[in-house]
Amino acid sequence: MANSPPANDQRPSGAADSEYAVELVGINKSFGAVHANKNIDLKVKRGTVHGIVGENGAGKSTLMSILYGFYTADSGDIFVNGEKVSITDSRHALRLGIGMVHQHFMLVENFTVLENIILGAEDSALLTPSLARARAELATLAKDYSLEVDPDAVVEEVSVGHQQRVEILKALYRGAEVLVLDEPTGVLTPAEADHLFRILEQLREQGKTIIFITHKLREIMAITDSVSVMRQGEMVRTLATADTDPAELAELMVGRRVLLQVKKGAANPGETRLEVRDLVVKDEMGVVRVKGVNFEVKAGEIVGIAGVAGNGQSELLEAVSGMTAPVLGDVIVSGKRVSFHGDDGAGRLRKAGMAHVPEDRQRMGLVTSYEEWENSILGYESDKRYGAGLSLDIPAARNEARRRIEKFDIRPADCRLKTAKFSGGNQQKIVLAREMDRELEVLIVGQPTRGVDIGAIEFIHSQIIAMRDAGKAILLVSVELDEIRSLSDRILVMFDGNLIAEVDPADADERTLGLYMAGVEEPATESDAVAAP
Amino acid sequence: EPALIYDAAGKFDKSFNEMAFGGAEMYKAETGNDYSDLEISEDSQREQALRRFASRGANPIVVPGFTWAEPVAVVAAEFPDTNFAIIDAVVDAPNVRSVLFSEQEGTFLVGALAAMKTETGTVGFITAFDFPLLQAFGCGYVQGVKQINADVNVLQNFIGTGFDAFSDPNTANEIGISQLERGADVIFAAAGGAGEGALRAAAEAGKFGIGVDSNQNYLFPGNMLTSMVKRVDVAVANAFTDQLNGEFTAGTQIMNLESGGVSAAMDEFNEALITDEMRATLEDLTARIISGEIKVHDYRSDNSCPVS
Amino acid sequence: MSYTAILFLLDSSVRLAVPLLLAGLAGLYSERAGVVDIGLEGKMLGAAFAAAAAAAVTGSAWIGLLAAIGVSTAMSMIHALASINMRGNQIISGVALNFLALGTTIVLGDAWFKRGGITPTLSLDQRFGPIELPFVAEAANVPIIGELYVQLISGHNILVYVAFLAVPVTAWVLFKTRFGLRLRACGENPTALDTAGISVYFLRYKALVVTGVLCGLAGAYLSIGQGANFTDNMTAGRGFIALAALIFAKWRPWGLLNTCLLFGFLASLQIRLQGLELPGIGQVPVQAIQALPYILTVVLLAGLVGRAIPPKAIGQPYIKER
Amino acid sequence: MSARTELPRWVTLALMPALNVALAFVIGGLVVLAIGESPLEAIQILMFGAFGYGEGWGFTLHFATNFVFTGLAVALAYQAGLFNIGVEGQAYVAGLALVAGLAVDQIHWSVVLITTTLVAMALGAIWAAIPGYLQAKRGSHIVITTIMFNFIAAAFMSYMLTQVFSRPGANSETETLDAIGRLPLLREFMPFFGRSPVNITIFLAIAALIGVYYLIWHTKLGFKIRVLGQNPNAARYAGISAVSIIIITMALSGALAGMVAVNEAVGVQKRLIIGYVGGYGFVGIAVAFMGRSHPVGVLLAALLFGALFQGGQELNFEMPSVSSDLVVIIQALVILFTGAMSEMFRPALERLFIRAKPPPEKAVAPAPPANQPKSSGEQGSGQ
Ligand SMILES: Nc1ncnc2c1ncn2[C@@H]1O[C@H](COP(=O)(O)OP(=O)(O)OP(=O)(O)O)[C@@H](O)[C@H]1O
Ligand SMILES: Nc1ncnc2c1ncn2[C@@H]1O[C@H](COP(=O)(O)OP(=O)(O)OP(=O)(O)O)[C@@H](O)[C@H]1O
Ligand SMILES: [Mg+2]
Ligand SMILES: [Mg+2]
Repeated sequence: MANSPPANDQRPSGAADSEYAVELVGINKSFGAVHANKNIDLKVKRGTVHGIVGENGAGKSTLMSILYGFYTADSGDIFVNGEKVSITDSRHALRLGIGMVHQHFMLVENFTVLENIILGAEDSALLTPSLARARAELATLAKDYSLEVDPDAVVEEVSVGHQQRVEILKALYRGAEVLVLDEPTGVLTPAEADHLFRILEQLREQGKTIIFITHKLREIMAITDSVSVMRQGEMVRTLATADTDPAELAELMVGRRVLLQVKKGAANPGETRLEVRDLVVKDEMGVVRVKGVNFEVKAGEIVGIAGVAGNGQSELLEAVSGMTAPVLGDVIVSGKRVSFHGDDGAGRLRKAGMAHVPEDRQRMGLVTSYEEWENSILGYESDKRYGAGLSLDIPAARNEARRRIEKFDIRPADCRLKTAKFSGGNQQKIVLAREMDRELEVLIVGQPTRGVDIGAIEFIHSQIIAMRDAGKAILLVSVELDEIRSLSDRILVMFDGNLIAEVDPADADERTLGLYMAGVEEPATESDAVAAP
Repeated sequence: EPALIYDAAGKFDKSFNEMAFGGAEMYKAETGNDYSDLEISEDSQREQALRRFASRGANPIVVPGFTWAEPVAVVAAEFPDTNFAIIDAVVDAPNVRSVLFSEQEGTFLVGALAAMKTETGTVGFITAFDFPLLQAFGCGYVQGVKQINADVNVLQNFIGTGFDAFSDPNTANEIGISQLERGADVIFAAAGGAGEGALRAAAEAGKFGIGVDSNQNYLFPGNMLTSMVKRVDVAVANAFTDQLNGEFTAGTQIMNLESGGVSAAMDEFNEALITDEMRATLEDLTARIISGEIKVHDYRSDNSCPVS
Repeated sequence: MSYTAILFLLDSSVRLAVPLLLAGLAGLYSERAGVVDIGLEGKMLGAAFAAAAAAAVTGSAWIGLLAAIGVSTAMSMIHALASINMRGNQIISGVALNFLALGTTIVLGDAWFKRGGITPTLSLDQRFGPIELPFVAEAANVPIIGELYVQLISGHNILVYVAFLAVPVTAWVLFKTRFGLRLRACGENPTALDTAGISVYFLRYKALVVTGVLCGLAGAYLSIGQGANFTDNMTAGRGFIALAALIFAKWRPWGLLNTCLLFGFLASLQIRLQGLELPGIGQVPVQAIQALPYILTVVLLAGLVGRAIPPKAIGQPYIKER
Repeated sequence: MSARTELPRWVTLALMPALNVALAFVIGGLVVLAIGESPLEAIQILMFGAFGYGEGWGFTLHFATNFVFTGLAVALAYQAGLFNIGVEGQAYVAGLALVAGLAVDQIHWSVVLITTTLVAMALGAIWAAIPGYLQAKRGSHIVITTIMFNFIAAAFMSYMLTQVFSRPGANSETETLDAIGRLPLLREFMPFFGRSPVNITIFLAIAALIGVYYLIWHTKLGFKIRVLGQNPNAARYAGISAVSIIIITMALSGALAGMVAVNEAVGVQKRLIIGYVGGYGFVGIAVAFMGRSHPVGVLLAALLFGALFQGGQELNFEMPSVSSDLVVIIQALVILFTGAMSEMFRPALERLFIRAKPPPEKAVAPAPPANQPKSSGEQGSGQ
């Protein structure tokens, strides 16, 4: 805690021209036994970009939700433009000019972009005039801030970056002067993130105030003017960005020195463990998303698949891991062709020695209403070591869960706790522990560090490399170029359902990769991609 | 004090439970004596209910409905000094009176009336669901129709597939309309409370309906040809008064045309609709049935009907 | 089958479809807002009783209709209280309402009319009688179209026209108005609605009021439109069939119209097929014909209609952390 | 400021339901008062009728046995995320087991018991597995299909009872089981139960409760069923076949529903009659959800409904002005208050418990936050 909260009456009241757009004083918030915000103070200057960093569960989102009126603080004061306000609900916050782009998007997925934009901000009881005005306004905003969206696209059918632009537009459409962005880049590709930063620059130039939450220190350094660090519900320090560096921020966040660079030796590839032949995959809507893909992964190497989200990586992962049956093609694990008959292909692949860390842990990798130990056997529940015959050997499962909690430093160390109560980073560790801590040949990892704080990232990366060094074949899919480049031994670039290039990480600078990912440059070497049948 | 326990369909089913209630009320009005009654809600409560009344000294205990047969047999054996009466089933015990109705004879008569009344040559029959007792109504009706004119076509429809069909007047109404559209101009609705829906359809189309169980002629005066009356009330009242007068007898009682147990209702509401000729034919048929010259087939005897 | 017979068949389909349609639309508002409604049956039953009782006492069908709407809406508000404010289980709440209506209608009916819950039969002027549309006399002479107009289009009671009108109105409300936009958002992602500054609770209440009103119309149709009195349990499962129709129609108003007409058609076809003799087989058991609409529904569902994806937030109480 | 506390376990599991039942009786009492009878007397009769003497207990347990079967059937399916609204029809079709019982009628009651149990479970399983199959393979919504199967069952059984198995001269019912073949009633060895119909099927109900509990929480199949119910995506990820789990779960659910036939048709009615299920399947929905789809909850809810059915009948008998329909109203109120409005008293109780137990946390911050002590009931109230 930097300074003691000033008494309210000391504040110059009615100072509408205060240099601070937003001031939070002495904010406290508890969820049951969790004290998510402890006496937080935060001042944000108008017309600046203010960053907030902190570990998973530090209380960043909670603080912002209080500012946005989504939660009510247990105690503390909020000043907007120097005036004390009590924000009772989001409608109120919007009226005060505060807009927020949530960590989990608040979009109605089967609505069009336009419908999402006007939801709650309709002009009249009939939609047609509102839609027309929104369409016009959107065109203007698009021009002013280069925020292009297709107003008639259905949200669930557009890319995440696109969805995020919709969220920003939603806030601007409502006249937001202060824009809170909660981990906006967690799901973006570098190109999309750059685009976002340009937008934020423009917004700042127009005099808007931006509060920007992220786990990526590079981004903090790149666009913020000042930065606050939170840890375990407390505000640790607020600094001018120019006066600090990533190492210092990381240390403030985690409370110890953090390795920001992945350390790994040369790969030592052995025999082929995973072979994918002519794979063609359709999505739920029947659209061909993977158009005949060939590749292989050898023991002791990490093959990274890079690509802009939505180019078929997710579908590729789902097919290779057995979750969806491909239309055509084979997946061969350790020389054995896998059958995709039935809807339990993932189970057969597990038996064949494949482990899979899914892209979306909450939606697929975990049953969040389960206790930790139950998730620790998910997918392996039929294993003999959790009981012979039909019954489940609960003590055995719990013991193993406890052992993994220790080995992977999962916190809190309680295998009987509901998984939903773990922070995002620890949830990811639960999945990793389950998938990695066993006999396996092939490991498939999707977005291993999405939304995870730097302390946990360090740990996860070192685990993946340790697996490789233990001779496992690893397939890594990530939209984080840094991650792909630092972990992979070979990089495959995916574009529009095809693998269009294979790149050596040594000579894969961000620009080259970016061009490949945009499908711009034809691969220099001959790729083994085949056209769709 | 006598007691009456209704069947699962409940006291006010616009059908025989309600008739039984009417009989008890008749007894009350005539003798000034009170009675107890009870509705059961679960099948497994039957024995309990009978035993309750019996151990409280109720006598006789009357139960309308064949579903009582088994419980009555059990409880009657336990209480040899209590008299029981069951309607629509036979229980062979020294303290049980079994009352059976020859519904087919009554419906034969209303069928004959329908055949005499029809101008289109098509008449209708609507009942709740495929069920022997209800089929017996229908079978007697068809026999009566064919007795008058073998060329008259009889449309037969069922409302539903279980007892809940008795409380679906809307579907009955729709069925009634469909029969009218298919040319029927007289409709016999033997479906308890639901039947009224069909009778209304006939009345609103200016055609004729035939009621059931109690005399329903008053419902749509001028459009109710007659009603097939089944005197459950008389059976109940008889059991009560017989006991009062010390004349209660066990064994099987048949309530038929001869004993006045079933009949085609004639009253001021349908007076104008029945010509003298029809009346004469009806009297003739009644006499021939009573004499045994006409044998009306009972569907229940072999679960089938010789005509359709 | 003659043209007239076909018209009769369709006419009957329409009458049988109407209570399903009104109840289905009622369910649509509730479920689109994210609140499961298996209490349609009970609300309809309560409304049917209220309509018949009030019309019997006052002699006015309109007062009957108001009473029906009042009772059904009150029941809907109990559902709202349980499933919105108290975060209760929406299914139990619906089951409870069904039982409540079953018992209450009979107890009150018996107390008031002494006929075990059955209400007095209403004369034609005490209920909603058939309405003759303009030009019926002229149209009667026009072949085909005229006959269609006279037989099929004209001559229904007002609630039939209201029901059919309610379909485009619902479609319009759902897709063209602010209320509809919020309603749909509420059933898909109530948190999004909440962050947009709209009260999810209040909106769900509004939706359930509409549900109550429409169920009131459905009940009134049964007892003072198509029917002429109240009989215990007279809804006979129509609320459940309406629910099935709603799901079959994937929660869409026009789809619901088609589904209800299909159900109505199958029901009236069934009536006309009873006693059918097939060459070689003889008379088809009547139960087979009676089961036909349900079997066909199952077959159609399995064969033609794809997966029904319900509103995402359906059945879950919205819990706003504070 | 209203931070949510976690109430002690005994409060959520015992006090709150008790308060809700009490409230239901208060409102029900008002209804009784409205018809001019004494609510206290009514409650007394109801309680005495249900629990006051052996025969009352016997009836209560007999009804509860049916509700255990139907409640478990709904609950088990719900664990897999399936809403089986068709228990009524499944139990109805399973009634045909009586016909199989008639075939072995002359051997020994134990043969009848085993035969009818197996056949009833098989028939119920088939009647439920078809909707399960259609949902799993064709995407037909289980709610519609099971509703339709209730209607189809009614028609099918009407045909079977009227045209196929009907005893000649009788009204759509089968032959009656012979005395040798009848299942023993508990009263035959425990005279305590008076003349009540509770029979040895109750032991099967107890076995079913334990079996379902074990299945769901202690077997691999149960684990998979729950994963599917909680998160179908996770099931697909885990390689759990939704198709087979849905079909198996529905079949098991239907088999439980079918057990009503053994208790009610074979055990008590001893013959099969039209519409013999009489709504037990629909009450089972309330039982399952009030019991939060947990066998212990199902047991308690089944006992509650058993008591209401029996006590209600007693009330109807002792207080003629309280009709059986009024008893239905009281049941509805109990369902409403203990089921749908079960959380009604939570906010008040939370306030009460916050005041009763001030936070023992050290006061560090100047403004002490509403920080709650971690109470014993960490798991909350189950799912
Ligand atoms: N609605 C809630 N109910 C209970 N606990 C909550 C709730 N929301 C947040 N918490 C808890 O409050 C703490 C702070 O959570 P918050 O979401 O603010 O963290 P964060 O800093 O945004 O983390 P991340 O980087 O993972 O997004 C965590 O321990 C979290 O588990
Ligand atoms: N649930 C709600 N929470 C907060 N404000 C609301 C809510 N519903 C409506 N409002 C606001 O209240 C005002 C009037 O609301 P009203 O209920 O009359 O209309 P509406 O529901 O928004 O739309 P419609 O007229 O189409 O029903 C509008 O400004 C509207 O934005
Ligand atoms: Mg966060
Ligand atoms: Mg409005």
